[in-house]
Amino acid sequence: MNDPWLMLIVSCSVFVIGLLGVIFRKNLLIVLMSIELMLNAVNLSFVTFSKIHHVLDGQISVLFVMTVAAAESAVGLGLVISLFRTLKTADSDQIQMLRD
Amino acid sequence: MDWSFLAFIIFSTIAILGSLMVILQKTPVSSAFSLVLVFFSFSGLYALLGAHFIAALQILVYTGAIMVLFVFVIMLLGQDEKTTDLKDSSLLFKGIATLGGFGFLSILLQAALTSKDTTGKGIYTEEKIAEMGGNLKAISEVLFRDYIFHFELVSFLVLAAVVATVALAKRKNSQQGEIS
Amino acid sequence: MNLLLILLFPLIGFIINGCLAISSTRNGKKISSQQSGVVATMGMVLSFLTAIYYYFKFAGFSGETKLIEQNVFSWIKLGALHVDFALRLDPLSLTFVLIITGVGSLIHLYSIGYMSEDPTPAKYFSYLNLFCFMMLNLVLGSSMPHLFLGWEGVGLTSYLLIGYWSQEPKNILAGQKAFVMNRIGDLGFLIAMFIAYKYVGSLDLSDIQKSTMSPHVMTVFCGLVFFACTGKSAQIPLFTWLPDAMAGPTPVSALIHAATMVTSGIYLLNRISPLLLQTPDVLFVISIVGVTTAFISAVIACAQKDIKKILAYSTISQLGFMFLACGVGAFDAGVFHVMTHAFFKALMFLGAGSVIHALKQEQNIFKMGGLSKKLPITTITFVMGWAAILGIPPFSGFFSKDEIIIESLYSPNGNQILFVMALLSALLTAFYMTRLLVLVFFSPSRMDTETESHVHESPWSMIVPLMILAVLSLIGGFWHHSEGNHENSQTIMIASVIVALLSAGFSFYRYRKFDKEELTNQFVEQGLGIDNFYNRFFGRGTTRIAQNFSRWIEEGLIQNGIKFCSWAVELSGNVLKSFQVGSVQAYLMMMVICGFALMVWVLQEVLHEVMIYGK
Amino acid sequence: MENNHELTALLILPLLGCLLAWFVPRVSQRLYALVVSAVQFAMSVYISSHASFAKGGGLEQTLPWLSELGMQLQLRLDSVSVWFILLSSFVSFAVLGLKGVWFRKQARLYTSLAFFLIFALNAAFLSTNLIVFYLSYEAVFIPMILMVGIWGSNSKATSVFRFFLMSFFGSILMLVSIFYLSYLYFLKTGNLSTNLNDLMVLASNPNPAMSWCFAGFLLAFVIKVPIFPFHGWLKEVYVNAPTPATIWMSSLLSKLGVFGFIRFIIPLFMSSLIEFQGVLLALSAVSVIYAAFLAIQARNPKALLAYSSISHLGFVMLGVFSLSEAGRTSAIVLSVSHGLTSAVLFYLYDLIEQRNEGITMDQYSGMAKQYPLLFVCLFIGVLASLSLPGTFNFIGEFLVLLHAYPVSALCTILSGLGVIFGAVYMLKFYQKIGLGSSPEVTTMKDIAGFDLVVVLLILGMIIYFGFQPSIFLGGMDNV
Repeated sequence: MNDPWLMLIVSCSVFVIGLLGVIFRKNLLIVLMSIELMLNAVNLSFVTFSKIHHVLDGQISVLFVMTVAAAESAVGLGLVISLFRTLKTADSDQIQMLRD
Repeated sequence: MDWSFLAFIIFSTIAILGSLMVILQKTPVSSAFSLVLVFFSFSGLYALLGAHFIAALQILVYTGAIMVLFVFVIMLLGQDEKTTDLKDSSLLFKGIATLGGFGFLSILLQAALTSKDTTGKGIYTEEKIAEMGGNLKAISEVLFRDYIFHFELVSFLVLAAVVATVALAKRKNSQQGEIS
Repeated sequence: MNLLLILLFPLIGFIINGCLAISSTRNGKKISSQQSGVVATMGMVLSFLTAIYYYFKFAGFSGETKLIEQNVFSWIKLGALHVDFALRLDPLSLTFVLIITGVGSLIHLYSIGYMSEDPTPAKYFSYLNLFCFMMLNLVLGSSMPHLFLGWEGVGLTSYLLIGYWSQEPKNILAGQKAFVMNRIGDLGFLIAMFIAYKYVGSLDLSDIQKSTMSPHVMTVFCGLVFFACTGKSAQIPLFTWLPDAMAGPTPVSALIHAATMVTSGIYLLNRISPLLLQTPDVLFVISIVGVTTAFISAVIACAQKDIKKILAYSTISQLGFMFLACGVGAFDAGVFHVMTHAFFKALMFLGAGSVIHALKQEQNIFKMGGLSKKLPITTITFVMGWAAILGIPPFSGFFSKDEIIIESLYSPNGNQILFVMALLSALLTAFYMTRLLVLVFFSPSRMDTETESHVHESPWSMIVPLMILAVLSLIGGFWHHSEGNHENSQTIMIASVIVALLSAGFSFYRYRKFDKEELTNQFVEQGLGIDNFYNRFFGRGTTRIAQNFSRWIEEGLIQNGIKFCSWAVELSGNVLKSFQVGSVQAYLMMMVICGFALMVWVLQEVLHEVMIYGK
Repeated sequence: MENNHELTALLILPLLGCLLAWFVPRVSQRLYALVVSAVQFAMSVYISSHASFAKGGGLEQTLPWLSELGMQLQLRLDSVSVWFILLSSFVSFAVLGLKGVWFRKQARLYTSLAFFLIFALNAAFLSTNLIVFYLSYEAVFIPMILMVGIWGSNSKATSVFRFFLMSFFGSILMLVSIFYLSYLYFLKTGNLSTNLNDLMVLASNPNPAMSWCFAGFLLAFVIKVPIFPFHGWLKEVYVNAPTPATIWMSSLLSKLGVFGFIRFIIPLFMSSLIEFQGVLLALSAVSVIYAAFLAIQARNPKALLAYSSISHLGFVMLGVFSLSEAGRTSAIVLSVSHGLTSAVLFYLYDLIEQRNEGITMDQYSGMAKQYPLLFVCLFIGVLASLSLPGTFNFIGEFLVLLHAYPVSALCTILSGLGVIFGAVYMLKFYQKIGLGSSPEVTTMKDIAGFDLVVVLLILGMIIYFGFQPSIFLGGMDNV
């Protein structure tokens, strides 16, 4: 793999796709998945830059991001479950308890 | 054509198509399986970049832990019917969002590709890593020497997440118990 | 001897009486009119004696200019402007000082008797003293602001004294009217001062007299000063306050609204006479205004029923004569008439006061009659005043009035129209004054019996001033030696006396047996509708403008504008709130778009720099 | 530059007074307030009388404060600010001393707010740093709004909201202008500064952007003064505010606007001022006439006084906008005299209101009989307000008009009409409550004691300075 810059194209594309997923989808589970996509895209760019610049800090960051992502999805899914229990839905538009 | 380039083409195509499928699939279950596909291909890409440890971790953490969690939640909530939420929002909204997304993408790419600063300033060249005994050894060297404090901090974060999840789940249970 | 003493005595009287007035109302102890009146009269008499001293001092000056100046303190000093609080005594101001202090003393004395039943005589006398102080400032001030101090001060005291019986809303309104109309004139005075400062650079009267302004500026300046004089001296167009001012106690009318304050316009015109003589346009206007006022108010006076109103219109008419004199350039004649008029008009007012006092505040001449037997001294003195105003020789009015009539024809600025109008006014004067005299003193009594039984001659303190003034109106004419060197002047004198006597005879014949109320023309009695017109046009006009301002601009525009502003703030809040729809997707969308825009902005700059200056 | 620490003392004393008020027992609050404000006044007089103001001299002091941002605590006591400082300390002393307008409820809060107000006013009048001026200018709002909010009458909420909205709108634009001036200074010299002395370099060769800064300052001050058509907030606030707050507002807060014009706008934006002089003069003249008309038709005597305040401030602004040294001095004279007069009038009117609780204002009549001394004082105040010669106000109004006349005859004559209308509405005010048929006797007493002394002191000053105004006209050196 000689040109790590191509990786950045992939990374950006996946990031934007994830972003669009968050915008389009209302199902909270899919929104969470899209967030995972975005996190992964960022991870990929971390690793790429780490390779480009000959430093390992990028890869370390990926480790931390993974940890955070795991924690985030655990808490997020927990929230989804508890929301689903109260509202019987996973649609983010239905969650308006704090509005006004 | 280099075999690695071929692999890159394959993995990246799978990654992009898979992520598109994640956001376009109607049922959460199929989204989840597309996501697995994306994770695998990402793992491949990490391997191509020489980050073998990350590649392994990707499989372990994402595919092994997070995805299982997702699928488990989907099963728990019974979210296997087709959702129509993609059609809920108006075409205009989607159009603007897509355009915005592409604009965002173009800016990101411009930012990423314009400054082609390829002069690696760090010391961890491929040779150096090989000399140190491979990617894993090099990472652990850096992680446990320079980032040990951060590492410890993250462990607290994980602990907090565990506590939070337990609290979320438990409170709901008790409330439900009270109500029923 | 200090010039300041003339001012100081009335001021001290004012302070003593003011303190007495306040302390008496606070602890309820009543001050009699003798106590406070003596203090006030003493102040005036001392001031008069000081003035007499200066009279003889001036008489001792021969050849040199008769002028005494005294700087009291530096008043306003800012940049180029330097106004001193300085007194300036010359023959003109001395004449006025003598009139003010002399007639003033007599009227103070008279007031002791007249106000004997008043509950707050100390207040009354303090106002009266304050008036004299201000009036003396007016005539002694050496600069325009100092003159203005007196000018406004007499307006104020006039306001206070007209509304002295403040229980009656009518009286207060009369006072207010006087003050406001005076202020309209004062605006002219103020602007005249601004012009003087702009073009002369000084507000000192002697500097202004000597100044050489361009003819145009001088015309404007003199016109404005004249406008100020019309306010104070009750000339057209600002004369309607004076009849209403009769609401005040009668001695006040005698002092302020006949002898002194209303003549301050003449004083001022005399002060700037060197300038006036260079502005024929203004002189022409003055003479026209003067003679028109004299004529119109004489007409109105013929239809009045209130004794004081008749005298008030007569005063306006006589003031018109004085303005006519000034307008034709005979300033000395004007001042001379001021003096004789002060004597006989004060006398008549005080006589009227004596009648009113005797009749328990009855002022309608058709409810009087036959008083000559009951009030002999008043009658005799009043007749002398009557003779003076008619211009019967050798009474004082003969000399002064006929001089004016002659000058109106023969002076360089005079002409036939002025002369004829003046003569007509004199004729009318003879008519209405005789009417007044006959109806009050000689015709059959029309009083109810109850009032009639109480009629008695006034106390000595009121009689003595009457007698002194009667003597003065008899001999006052000899103090001034008119040259009378016009060829036909004697013919005119004789003609005017004959005209006056004929008119008086007609009047006497008409009213001698009158026993009912005369049906006068309402329109004429109401002052030819001028007062009504002012009320409707200016009085109500102002109120209406004020109300419309309040309704349309203040409430409609400004308050609603503020309401609109606060509404707009609220609205913008609501509009922004509508963006907060609660949809996570929408927020994200906005975030993406804004992030996009931000990144475009940031990266463009950075990338541009990198591209140009970088590699 | 020498440092005169007495200027800091002028700020520290009221601040201490504000803090220590909370430790003084409630019963002795009034005594405390009186003593501290008297000390404050005495100190201002002492400091002013020991300084020489000839040729733009005065006391200056610079304390470092955030100097890296170009901010310093620069204080200056010169021939302009000294009158405002003296006025502020004197009026505050009078207000705190007057028993008739003392609040028994929450006295501690009142005292401490009052001293905070004095502190902020003094800081605003002394500061030559624009940011410090802005801060103190805004800080004045806090006690003012609290006072109106806590002790004000019925519809205080709306009026306070409007007052705040309009003033804040103006002053926030001023803040932006201050920042922009600082930026312009940065472009010119490479340093940041908000000191007036430094920023003066911008005035010499003005930049088009200066006009916008001018607009920001102008708006802030015309709202504060206020002149037509920015006076909309004033009436409601004056009417609904408690009397001490009204006195402070009419005699000092409005002067803050006048002061701002003289201290900041004239030196910084002379060229823009000359460009817009005609408009500004016309606005001043219109506000004289317009407010006089409003006063004529006003039913509520307090509203009448409020409108008369606007009218007189129109005269003041006429003097300021004549843009001559003499006109400015006249404007200061008129400001001081108006400050004293309006304080007396509002105070005396409040006393009358207190004596007539339960009677509506329409029924006020003939009270001069019952309270002779009070009405003598009121009448002198009324005379001063209609600027009768012999009162201090006459000096101010006369000089203002005299110096405005060469600049614009038309505006001067228009404002001169205000003199006539002034007579109409002030007499109407006095006659309505003082003269006419008297109502039944009430038990309240005439004005007496310390209040009488204070009122007579102010009236005495009004008359004394009416004949001896030289101290104001030529600076302290003429004494």
